[in-house]
Amino acid sequence: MTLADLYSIMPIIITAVGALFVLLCGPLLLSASLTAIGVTASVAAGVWAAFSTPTSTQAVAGLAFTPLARFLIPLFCFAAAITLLLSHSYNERRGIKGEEFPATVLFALFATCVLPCATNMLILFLALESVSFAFYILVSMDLSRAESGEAGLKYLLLGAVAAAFTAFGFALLFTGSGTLQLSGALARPENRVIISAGWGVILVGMAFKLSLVPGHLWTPDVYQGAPAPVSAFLSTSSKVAAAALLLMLLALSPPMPELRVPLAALSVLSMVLGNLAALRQQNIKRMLAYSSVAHMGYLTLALLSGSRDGYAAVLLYGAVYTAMNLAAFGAISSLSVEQERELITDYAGLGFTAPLRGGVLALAMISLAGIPPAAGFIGKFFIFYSAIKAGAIALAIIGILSAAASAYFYLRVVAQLYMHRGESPAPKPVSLAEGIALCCASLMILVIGVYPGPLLGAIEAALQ
Amino acid sequence: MLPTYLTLMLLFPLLGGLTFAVAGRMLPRTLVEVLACATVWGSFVCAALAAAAYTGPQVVTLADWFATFDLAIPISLYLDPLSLAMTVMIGFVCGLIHIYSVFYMREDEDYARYFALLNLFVFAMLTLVLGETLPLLYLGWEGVGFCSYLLIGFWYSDPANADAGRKAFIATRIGDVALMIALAWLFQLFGTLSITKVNGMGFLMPVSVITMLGILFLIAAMGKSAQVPLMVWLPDAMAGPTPVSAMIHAATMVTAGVYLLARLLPLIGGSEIALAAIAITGGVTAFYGATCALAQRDLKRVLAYSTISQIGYMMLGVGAGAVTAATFHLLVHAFFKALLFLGAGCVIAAMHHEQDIYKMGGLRRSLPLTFWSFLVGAACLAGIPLTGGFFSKDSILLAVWLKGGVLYQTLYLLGLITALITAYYSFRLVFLVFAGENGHVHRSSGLTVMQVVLIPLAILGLFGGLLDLPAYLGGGYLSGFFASLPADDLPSASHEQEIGLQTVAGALALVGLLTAYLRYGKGRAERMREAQAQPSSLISFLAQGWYFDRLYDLVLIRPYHALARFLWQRVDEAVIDASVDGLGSGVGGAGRLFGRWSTGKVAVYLISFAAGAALILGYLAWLAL
Amino acid sequence: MEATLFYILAAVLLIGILLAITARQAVRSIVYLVTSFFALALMFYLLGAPLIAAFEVIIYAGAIMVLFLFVIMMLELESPEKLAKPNFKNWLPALLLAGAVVGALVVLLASRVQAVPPGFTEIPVRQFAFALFKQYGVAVEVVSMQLLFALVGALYLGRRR
Amino acid sequence: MSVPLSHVLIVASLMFAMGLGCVIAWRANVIMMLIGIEIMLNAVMLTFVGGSAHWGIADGQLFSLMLMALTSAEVSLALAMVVYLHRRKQTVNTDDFNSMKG
Repeated sequence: MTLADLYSIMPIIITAVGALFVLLCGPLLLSASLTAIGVTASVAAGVWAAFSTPTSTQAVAGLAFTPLARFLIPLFCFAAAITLLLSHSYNERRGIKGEEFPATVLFALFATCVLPCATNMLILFLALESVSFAFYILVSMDLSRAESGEAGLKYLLLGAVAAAFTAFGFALLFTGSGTLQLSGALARPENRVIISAGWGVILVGMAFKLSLVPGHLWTPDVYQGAPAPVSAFLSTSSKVAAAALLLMLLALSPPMPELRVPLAALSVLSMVLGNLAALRQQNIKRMLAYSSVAHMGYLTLALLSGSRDGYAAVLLYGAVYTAMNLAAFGAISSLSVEQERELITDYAGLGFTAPLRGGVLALAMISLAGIPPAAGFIGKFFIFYSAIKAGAIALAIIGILSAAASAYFYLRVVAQLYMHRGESPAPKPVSLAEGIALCCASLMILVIGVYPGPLLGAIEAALQ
Repeated sequence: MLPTYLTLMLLFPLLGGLTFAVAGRMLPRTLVEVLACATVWGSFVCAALAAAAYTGPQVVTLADWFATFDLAIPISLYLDPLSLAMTVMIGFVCGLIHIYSVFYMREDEDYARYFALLNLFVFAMLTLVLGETLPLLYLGWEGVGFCSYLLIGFWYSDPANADAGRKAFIATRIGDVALMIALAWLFQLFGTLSITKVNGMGFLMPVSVITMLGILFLIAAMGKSAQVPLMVWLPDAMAGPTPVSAMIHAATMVTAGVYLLARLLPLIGGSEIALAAIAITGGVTAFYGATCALAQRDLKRVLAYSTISQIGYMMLGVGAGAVTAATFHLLVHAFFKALLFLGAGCVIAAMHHEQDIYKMGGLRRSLPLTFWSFLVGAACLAGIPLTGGFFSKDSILLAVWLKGGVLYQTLYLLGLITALITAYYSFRLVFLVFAGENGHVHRSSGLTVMQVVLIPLAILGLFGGLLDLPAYLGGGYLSGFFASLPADDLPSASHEQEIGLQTVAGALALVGLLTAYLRYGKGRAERMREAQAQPSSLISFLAQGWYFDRLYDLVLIRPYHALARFLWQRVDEAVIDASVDGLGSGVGGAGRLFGRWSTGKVAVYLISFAAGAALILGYLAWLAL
Repeated sequence: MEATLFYILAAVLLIGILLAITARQAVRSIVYLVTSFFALALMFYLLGAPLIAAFEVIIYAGAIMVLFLFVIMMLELESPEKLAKPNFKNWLPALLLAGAVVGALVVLLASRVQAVPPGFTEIPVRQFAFALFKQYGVAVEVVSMQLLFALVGALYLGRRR
Repeated sequence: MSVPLSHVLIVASLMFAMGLGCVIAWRANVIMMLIGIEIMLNAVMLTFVGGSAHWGIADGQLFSLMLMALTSAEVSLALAMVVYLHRRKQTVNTDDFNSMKG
């Protein structure tokens, strides 16, 4: 191992060391400085990853800083940094104390950074499970609310079952192919049936992680129970990581025509049921959870196409979705008072009393609805474009129709913000950290929406 | 120079809108008002300069929006007679309406939001008109829809207004989806979304495909242009401020559908069926709108239905393949309809926001300027000979007549009947509002300026016919200008034929005028008395817009809500749990099935998850067998 | 001989698990489970994985199951009448779904003749160790982080307020 | 030894399905649900060890070892959560944890 090898996995080292450092020095430092350390570590890791050249050689046994990792690690770091910025004031309001929160966020970041670097299924699986593991802890962090612990237990029980499924899938892939190396494992033509069974079981596990129907039922409960910054992080990083895992596996394996129908079914069910279920939700976090189900359905639609365009659309949508959900949950987190504002009607008139946060929330909703020029439009455009190009026209039309219907419930929030006068308690003034986080997220939405060229270039490089 | 003009034309309102949206509240009111007008007039000046510099159809590529993978969408604009005429009209009408708005909205606190939306609307509309690629057009299309949604619900404190906004949004959304599907399909077929390229490649496809595409575009146009059966939103859209109605829901946005079809006519024109569908939609809508306008009592709703009807005429023109005639009517209509709405705005402002025409009267003396301009507008609408509306409407009817065939001749007759009804209801309006006595008005300094704005519109409406005089009067400017447009190769009429048809139409308009005079001018007192009584069933049928709202509520909205409610509560959480329990006890009666919904349980989640696993694995095993 | 032993062990394993999941008390089910895990460890040994067999006994039967017992004792869940048992209504979906899954899997895994089996070979501990630290060194680090945070999470939740 | 690989896999599948059945059926007791998950993970380990022996490489055994570590981490966190929630709600019946729904 040379120094250059170490440099190339530096983002992973930074996050791991950051997590340990926060844990060790937690009792000695103020919580503000812990958050600052966490943000610094994530930003440093992200910047380092963005500015180093990717290689295909293994730096350390089992890890390689691939082009894909170069694209995804900055994205994960962005999400983690925003989450940490948001969580500081939120935790103060909610009485969540201690170094555990920033340390666990950094641990989750560490695991997400390992995931795209993995060159074999063992590391891939461990990274994926570590991500979930960190979220089991983060979701139940709020000891003052019963829902938080309940959500944690639900997530853990279902997550463990899903993990067993995923592991079983990997076991079958290994048994069929005789190697755990990603490059070799999926290319073997023999033992086709065992491998296809393995794929089936993995899909089941991933349906849970991506919250695709019928593995989606945990999503609303967990989003509702978790602290809002954690929901922001959970709905972005863990989803994108799971999508990246599927992408890595699908891109390496030879075309598996038998997977088309299950993937299509998962995608259609998620798009339609997610949007329909969100339609009548009164609770904003549950509404966003169901919308997340629908959005993962769109993402699966792009995965299904199996082409390079489709994979590009997945990465683009991952970035877009990260920006949108960070903005939405960020605004929710920042607008919370002693209690979170649960109902959509609790947001009435906040567009005037809290212009920045109301505006960010409205922008996020407009983007989620896919209305130009927000980023959501570009993301959806590419998804449907790739699906149509791959010949999945019927699926694309179902997607377009359900996306059109979804505008209704997103714009309901906008209408509440700007077209009603509310008597809900006024929010606390926005703190500097929250302001920075919200501005970054909404800026990302706008920049991707108006000028997606550079991002598309980066994605093209990531798929080399 | 052309690229500079076009860029500036788009940039002015965009920057204005963004500035007001972000910082409008911090700027002084006068500055916002002046800037808002200045940006739009700047836009108009650019359009005029572009028109002066115009030599021939031209694609101007400003920048690459994205060009990655094999999809490249440049930001390119297309300037041809059609888009040029539209931009000049939009700049002018919107400019006047901005000035009008300044005075109309004097008392409103929310001026920043209002002008931000108005400016953004102008930007989106210009993007729609100028876009060379369909995605750019779609962007503008969505943009105008969004601005319109927010402006209809501008006075949101009244829930009815917010509802109207939502209704407009949903109805036009149906059209948007059709457009999106059509775009996706077009891309799949041709591999490009450039309008000029697509237009040139229509012959490559079988006619059935073109027909389907044409129908999809027609649905899109129905939503945006309020054509039957998606017209229900427009009358309700009158909930917004009157200048908004004038600008968006009469002069500009609602013509976007007509513009889209005219723009893509070289493609769609390949299919006779699609053209016929467009013509029928137009004809039926024209008739529908006119009959509904007959029975309305609300001043703005009369005008709204007349808009639906007039856009129906334009669609009829497009369906007959006469882009020139349709555009001619579009332009003239923009002038006189803006005029009518702004005049109505003056009346409403003067009458303390009273909109019931039966409670008005005698305004002829107290608001002479409004009266004369409104009279000109009504004459144009009615098609009284020698006004702009007369020539433009007539060129459409002429084109329909010349197209020949049973279908088009029937539509011609329908158009004539509609013209008669139109003349009747326009003057009904004039007589009820301006004739008679009891003219108490509320004067304000703003009212004078608002009335002055009407003058240029009145002149344009009155002499709009000069744009495209019939051939026997020396031919028109517009026809020559549009000669370069493809697919406008209609058989030309002989002068005698043309004069004959115009005589018929003119005579009908005069008959309408006369009938209206007899009923509402002379018999005014009697009508007033009748209005107090319970309306007859025919009248309420017409007044309610043929009960389309109720029909939709019954056929679409309730099942939709029921379905959503069912899927959300019942399938997702209740059925799975209840059926599991019901399976065990063996008696899963329907009542228990739906009545018992205990949710939030991990076990239910696990069972559905495992069921998914069983299904996926079962499918794979079935394949392997 | 070894093959017969394998099938006997498999039978013990499956019956043990069946008893464990239908046991009336959690403690009994733990005991059944420990038995099956011993059988499983022997099967691992037969399949040429002595190290995993040892770990199975030490970690699973020794540590994890004891942890379960400890928690059961601590929460005093032992009095059987306090806890609802799954009745037929609960078992039916479980049976249906597990049956469907196992049916599909058996069809998939047994319906085709496998590629020529190289025969089971024993893997020496040296090879195992080489693979662990040469090929998958990072996995050890990731898992160690995970164990650390399991501790962090458990301590956080167990903290008295 | 002359046991065909498919038999190992079938035993593992049976074990996996039994674990799944246990998780689904024991909705009244989180501890038993966790035991079911342990059974499922052991089935995965059996598959890995069988595959490892079939191909003569150590990778599968390694995966099993890591799974063991992972499960112990998961179990300790899960049990901590059970203790925590039991302290709050005096129950281990998952059906009682249903304050969020809809």
